[in-house]
Amino acid sequence: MLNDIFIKPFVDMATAPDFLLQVLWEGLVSGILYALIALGFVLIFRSSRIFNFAQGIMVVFAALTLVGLHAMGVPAWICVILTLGVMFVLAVTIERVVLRPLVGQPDIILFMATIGITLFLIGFGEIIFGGENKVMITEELGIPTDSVVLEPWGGLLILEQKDITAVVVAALLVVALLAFLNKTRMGRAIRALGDDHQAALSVGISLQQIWVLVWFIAGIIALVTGIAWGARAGVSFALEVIAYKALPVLMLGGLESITGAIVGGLLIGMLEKLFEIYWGQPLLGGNTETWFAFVLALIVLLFRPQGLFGERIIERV
Amino acid sequence: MLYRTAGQFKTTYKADQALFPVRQDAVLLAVILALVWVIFPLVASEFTFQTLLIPILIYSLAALGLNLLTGYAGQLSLGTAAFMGVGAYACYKLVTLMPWLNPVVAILFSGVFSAGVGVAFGIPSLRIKGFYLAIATLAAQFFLVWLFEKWAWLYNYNASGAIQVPNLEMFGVYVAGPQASSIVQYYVVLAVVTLLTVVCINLTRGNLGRTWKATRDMDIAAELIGINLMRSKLTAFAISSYVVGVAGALFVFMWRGAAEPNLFDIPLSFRILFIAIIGGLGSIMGNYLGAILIVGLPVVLNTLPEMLGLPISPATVEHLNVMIVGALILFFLIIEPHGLARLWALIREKLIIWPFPH
Amino acid sequence: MLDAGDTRETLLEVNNIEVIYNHVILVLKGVSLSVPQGGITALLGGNGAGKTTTLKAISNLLHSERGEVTKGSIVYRGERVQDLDPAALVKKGVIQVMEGRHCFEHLTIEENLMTGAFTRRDGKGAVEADLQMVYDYFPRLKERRKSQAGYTSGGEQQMCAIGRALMSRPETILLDEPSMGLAPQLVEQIFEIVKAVNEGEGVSFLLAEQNTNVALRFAHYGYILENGRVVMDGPAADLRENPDVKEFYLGMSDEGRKSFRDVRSYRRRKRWLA
Amino acid sequence: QEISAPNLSYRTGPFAATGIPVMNGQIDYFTMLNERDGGIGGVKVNFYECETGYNTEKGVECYEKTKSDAIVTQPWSTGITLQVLPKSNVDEIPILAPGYGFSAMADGSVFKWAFNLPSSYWDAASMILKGLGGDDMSGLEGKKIAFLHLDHPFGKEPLPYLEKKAEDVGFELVPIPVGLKEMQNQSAQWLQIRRERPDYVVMWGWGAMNVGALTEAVKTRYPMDQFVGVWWSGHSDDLQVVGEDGKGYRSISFNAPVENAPVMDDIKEFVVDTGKTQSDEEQRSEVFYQRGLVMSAALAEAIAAAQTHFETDVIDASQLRWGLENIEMTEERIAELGMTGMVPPFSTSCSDHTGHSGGWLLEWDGEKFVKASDHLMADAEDIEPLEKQKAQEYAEANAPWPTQDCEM
Amino acid sequence: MMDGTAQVFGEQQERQGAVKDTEGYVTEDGRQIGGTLMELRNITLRFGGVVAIKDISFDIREGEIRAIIGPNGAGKSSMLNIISGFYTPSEGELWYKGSKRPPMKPYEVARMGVARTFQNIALFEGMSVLDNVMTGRLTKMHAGIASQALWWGKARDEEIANREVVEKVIDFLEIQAIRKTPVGRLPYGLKKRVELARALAAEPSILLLDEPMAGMNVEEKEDMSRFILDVNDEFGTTICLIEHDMGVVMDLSDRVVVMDYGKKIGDGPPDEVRRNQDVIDAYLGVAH
Ligand SMILES: Nc1ncnc2c1ncn2[C@@H]1O[C@H](COP(=O)(O)OP(=O)(O)OP(=O)(O)O)[C@@H](O)[C@H]1O
Ligand SMILES: Nc1ncnc2c1ncn2[C@@H]1O[C@H](COP(=O)(O)OP(=O)(O)OP(=O)(O)O)[C@@H](O)[C@H]1O
Ligand SMILES: [Mg+2]
Ligand SMILES: [Mg+2]
Repeated sequence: MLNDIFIKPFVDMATAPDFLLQVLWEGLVSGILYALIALGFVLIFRSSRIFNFAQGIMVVFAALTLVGLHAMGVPAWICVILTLGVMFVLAVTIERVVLRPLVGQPDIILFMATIGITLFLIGFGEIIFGGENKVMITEELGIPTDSVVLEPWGGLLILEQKDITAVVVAALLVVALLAFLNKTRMGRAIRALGDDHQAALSVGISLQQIWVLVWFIAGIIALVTGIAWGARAGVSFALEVIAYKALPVLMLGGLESITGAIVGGLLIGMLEKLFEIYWGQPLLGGNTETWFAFVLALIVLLFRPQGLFGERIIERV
Repeated sequence: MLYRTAGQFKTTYKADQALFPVRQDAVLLAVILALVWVIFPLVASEFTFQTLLIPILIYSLAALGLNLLTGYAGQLSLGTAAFMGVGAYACYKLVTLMPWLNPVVAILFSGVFSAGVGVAFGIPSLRIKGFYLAIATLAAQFFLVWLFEKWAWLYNYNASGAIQVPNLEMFGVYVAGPQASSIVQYYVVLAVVTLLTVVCINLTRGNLGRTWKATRDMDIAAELIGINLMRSKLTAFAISSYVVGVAGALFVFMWRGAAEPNLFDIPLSFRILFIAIIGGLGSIMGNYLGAILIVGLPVVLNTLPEMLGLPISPATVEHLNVMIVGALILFFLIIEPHGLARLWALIREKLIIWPFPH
Repeated sequence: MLDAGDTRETLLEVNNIEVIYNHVILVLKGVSLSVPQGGITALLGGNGAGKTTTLKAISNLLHSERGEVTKGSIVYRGERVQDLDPAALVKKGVIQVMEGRHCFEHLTIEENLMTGAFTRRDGKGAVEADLQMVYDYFPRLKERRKSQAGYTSGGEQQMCAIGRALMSRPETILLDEPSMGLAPQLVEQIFEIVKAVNEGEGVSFLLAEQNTNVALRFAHYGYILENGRVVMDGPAADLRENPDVKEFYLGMSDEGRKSFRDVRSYRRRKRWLA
Repeated sequence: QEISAPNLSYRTGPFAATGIPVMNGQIDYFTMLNERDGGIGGVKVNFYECETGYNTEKGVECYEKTKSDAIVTQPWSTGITLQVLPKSNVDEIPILAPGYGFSAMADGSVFKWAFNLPSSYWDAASMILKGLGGDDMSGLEGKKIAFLHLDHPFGKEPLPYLEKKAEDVGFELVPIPVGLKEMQNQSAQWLQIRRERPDYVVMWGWGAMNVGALTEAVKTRYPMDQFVGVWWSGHSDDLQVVGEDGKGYRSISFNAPVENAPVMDDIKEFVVDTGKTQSDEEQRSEVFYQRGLVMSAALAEAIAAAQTHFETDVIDASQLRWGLENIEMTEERIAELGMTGMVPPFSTSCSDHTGHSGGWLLEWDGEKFVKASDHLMADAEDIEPLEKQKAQEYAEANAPWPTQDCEM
Repeated sequence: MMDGTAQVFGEQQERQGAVKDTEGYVTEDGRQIGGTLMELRNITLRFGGVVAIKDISFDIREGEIRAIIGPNGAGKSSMLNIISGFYTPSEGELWYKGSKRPPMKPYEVARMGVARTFQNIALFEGMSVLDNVMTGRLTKMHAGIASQALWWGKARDEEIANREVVEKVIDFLEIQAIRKTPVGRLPYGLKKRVELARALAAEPSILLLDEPMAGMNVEEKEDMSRFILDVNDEFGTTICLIEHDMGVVMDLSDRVVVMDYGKKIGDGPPDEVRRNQDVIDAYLGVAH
């Protein structure tokens, strides 16, 4: 038993390093995708302390819009632009209809409101796009679909080009967001808003403008995420469940931190894959990925209650 | 002036602490009790029992349990369904291991197990707060459901991996299982729910309730005035999980009749959270109002197109349903973020001063 | 200093407003006041009189507290402003310093100050210069510029909040209880700064204050609010001499200041309007 | 006067993709009967849907709502089946679960009110093993089979049979569960497959799980001709996602698409051309839609049988129960129905509520599914005792459980 | 131990465990001040690099009104936080009733008879005034969960007995009219009074007040002063208060500690402190 837990997995890793690399790569790619969803969360959380549960469905919605438009015969790149337009309209609508009347309400109420939005979008989306699984227009968007096959140590390592693309795009996105939040006037305003929106209002920061902006950026992130996930697994409402995975990523990284979202995503992606392959499947009957991320995040939080990169919780009296 | 409180004076603190200091409220309560204990059972059809009355009661109870934790003690939980699952599986093991056990006793006892699990997953709340705490409850949510699936002992190793409620007798009448009649099950549920509601009302208006509310409103201050936060939070987790666990046992034994692990997955947790929030956090009555809305509404919506003779396909109705429920949640949150209970209180306040506007 | 008789252009005019919270709680029952250009106008009154509510009604911050102005009008430079959003009002030059500081906890002091300049479009240089000006007024802030505001003391936060408002180059500042929780020296200092800003930069102030003593020393004109109504108003100098004000707001009796220890019997507040 | 036969459909939710074509086929067949023949025996069949979204709670709600006038319940999910199964005894309404539900429901003496014709999941497992290892399965000896399945009662259903066979035949069985939340992201499962290097992968997949598995299989370059699925994993739409790369993938099925079968002409004439269908041209030529037709045909046969036997037009639930026990889908009858080649002949009886029709392996040729094997039959010797045993266990756990005596 | 009815608000506090070795003194107005109740020895408090309190010692005697004053950020609130166990000092010891206090959780400190109010009001916003004040009595109620669940026996008796005590406090502070109002809706000054009521309901032996009069006008300050003096007078409660209004401080307190930048720059009777040049420079600005 102890051997199975402490020795055998490592022996396995050492004896098949190419397989270990493949496991890590798969973990990295899903980690990046979790992180992308988490990024949308972080942005919205920072600017409004809203725990935006709807980010998952926004991903689905963006992807469906893109594919749906393409199915109507619109050229791929125009589809992207139109989809962005749709996401903008969505952002404006959410701000007008939901956020504005709920300004200043307790966090949990706003959280609940985003679940309301989620339900609404699920129903609305199914009526418009139908429930069937659809194929992402990967090639039409010019994303390479071949795979790169490497043979380290005489083994086999398969890297999908679209995964590589996703990793690169995610990295760029993070850099851009970090610069935006920390170096610009708008970024500062977004952070201020998250701390105390009354005070933000009083210094002339317009909630409406910033919220539309932030939700729109979240919409862009959702589209990117949707393309990346869709290319891997097709587009359907079942995608929505992966949004749950973004939660432990967020908590682990810290709710306010862009860096946290990325680091958390990568950590969780790789560790859960390693755990599943080397411990979960042989010892626990598999499928540990459903909870591993949550338990991992929980354990980390016990030591750092604000997550790895979250802002220190200020407790004063 | 229907709702006039003037002239009703209290001369002792005891009278002032009575449950319903305003006479009209007591009358209203009497009417409601008469309805649920006498009138409904007389007139309800099988369909009404199965799709409205019984589920509304059970969901209310689950929401009540959650409300103790989230509404009163301020600890956000997204793992309600899993704790219900613990109650249900515990009850299943109890009645299969000890077939002679009185089923109602088994149901009430199974809550103890979920209380235990609840406390275990509540321990992180001592360090982790707010949304971060949600992760602890989510860990419970996903881990427990996984466990229900993987731990074959829990479902007596049967092939489907699901639990099936056996026929259970009490005083010569079937109370659970396929042979039990709806009206019997309704009364059992009603009795348990009434009992636990009274208990919860007492707990929340007494010392423990104040401890919880203090912890919720400002935990630092609470600790500084002498509240042991650990005890306060853990009792909240324990009692809340107990109630939720009992609700889970009722859910499977008095209503569903069978359960697969993923029944206790996160959508159920959210559903109960909806009920608690739409009803009103920190309110007892709200849970009932919320359950009526969230459980009753889709049923009504489903029958609506048929009644109106609209030619909408069932699938579209379903989609519309989801959409409408989403929209309604938003609607109610916007008109009164503090829930239906607060809305009622507001109406009541207006009634009291009616016909004057302020 | 402005004299009582001095009539200047009226900047801000509040006409008979009524405010209701939560649809049921009537808080302001008809408040009227006006703020002249370049003046310091004080709004005095006990706890719960409605000072904060009045200021929030002007700066349109009531909305997020479920309050609304149900009657009356608020006019700034001849234009009705009560339907604007707060940001638009800041652009017009009216900014509020909220009661209880409300600094952005997780931002540093300097970032806090910079958010004050959010609506400004006059370039980095001008903002930079104003930052220096604020640091000159409040050297303590300069020392702590890199600390997160959440960890600074009450007084530091108050300075930060005022400094932040100054950063928007306002024309009118609505100042809610600037002296609360400040050391006496600092209260004096902050009022000196208010005076300096008022005279130096020509900024008008509407000032809600409990510390009647200081407020009436620095203000030009005062309104006394009780229970949601204006019960008395007049030039600051006159108010200082009014026997009622003296007794109830300045704590003076005929023999001069009374010791707090000697107030043996609880005095009942005299109501102007019962 | 009409016969009310509700279908607890799922055109929404995570499995809608699989549900829609089958539901379309089912309803179209009855529409066709109503239009062409004026119903069955002169009585129109009101075949209506109650939407469950594959959600058990909704399903039970539908059951309660429809049961007052329904002569049959078609629960359409293992979860709903589990819940209405015991109730059906009390309410006396037959449950028809074609191609799903409990395999042990085959034992009609115990499951008096339940039917899972024409083949059960154990049949499916058995046929797949035969298809891979020959009629005596000897080809599987010493081989390794990965059993990739949904972690759900449905996915676990064939395990008792497979485990038994692994022991008897001597192959190694590696069960690989896929969580409901992992359906879209099966890289861990396929890494495991890559590590285990199984000779075959047998898939018990459903809805979005199929696409997930197929794309991963293509990515990890698992040979498609060693990859076989149950009949719910043989959906053309799912395969469309991998297209050419999926060539060689097989799925067991109790029906096969026959594009120009006579019944299809009638469907076209009476349903499509009158605008009464929700299906489209392409869908109608596919396996799932036609499976819906086959399912409805079986139900129609049962109704007809009951009508003749009881000499009444408007049959009730218990009469239909008899009808379901006396379906005779002979080669000739199938031909009369215009369904030659679409379904193998089978018949049900009091003790056999399944019929054990057997089936074919269908192979994806890059564009569509084609028959790729002879008619395969499940091995009754092993399955029957297993059915008896599990049915007995079920009855005991749910005592008192009414049974019927099939000997007389 | 208190069983609810035996001891009600209004009776003299028992002064057990007070150290008798230090001599008390008699104040100007003739009150007898007892021995040392609490003593802080060489307290230092650091937050990362920031030194909030640097090597401060002082004592609080039984029955006296002790004030702490100093410029903003001097470390006054931090000092109270140390006394009430919210911060643990980096160095130094704290003696209470004659024995060294081990590191304790804040709630344990509260149970030893230390009650306080807060600089930024810390009321329980979701509860009514009455409930808020009742929380002050939490430490005195011991009924088990079963009894509470059934609202029977001990729980009910306790509830009524403690309610009587609380009503007395409410009467005393003249907040009867708002008894059932949710505190969230109250104006600032009343909130401060409710906070005081909550602290008083605990019948503390030492009461810590962090700027009890901030945001009040003169009249209200007079009321508040009255309450403080009466509490001290009638129940002999020791009081330690932080206040920026020099009038109040000088009039009320028996002895004053002056802090600046975490250091103690003066300690003694008001008159003495008022004349201390360091204090004038650092804090008062002008002589008061
Ligand atoms: N959000 C709110 N909801 C309900 N009532 C409120 C709200 N805010 C303030 N009030 C009420 O309005 C009245 C006036 O409050 P306001 O804060 O304007 O007084 P103030 O003069 O600023 O007092 P203070 O000097 O204590 O700050 C008070 O009685 C208070 O209870
Ligand atoms: N939790 C903390 N973390 C970091 N620094 C802190 C913390 N608490 C207090 N400080 C710092 O310690 C110093 C003293 O703060 P404290 O609140 O005790 O001042 P104070 O004397 O009460 O001032 P005021 O009169 O303004 O309330 C301040 O500089 C403050 O920034
Ligand atoms: Mg105010
Ligand atoms: Mg302080």
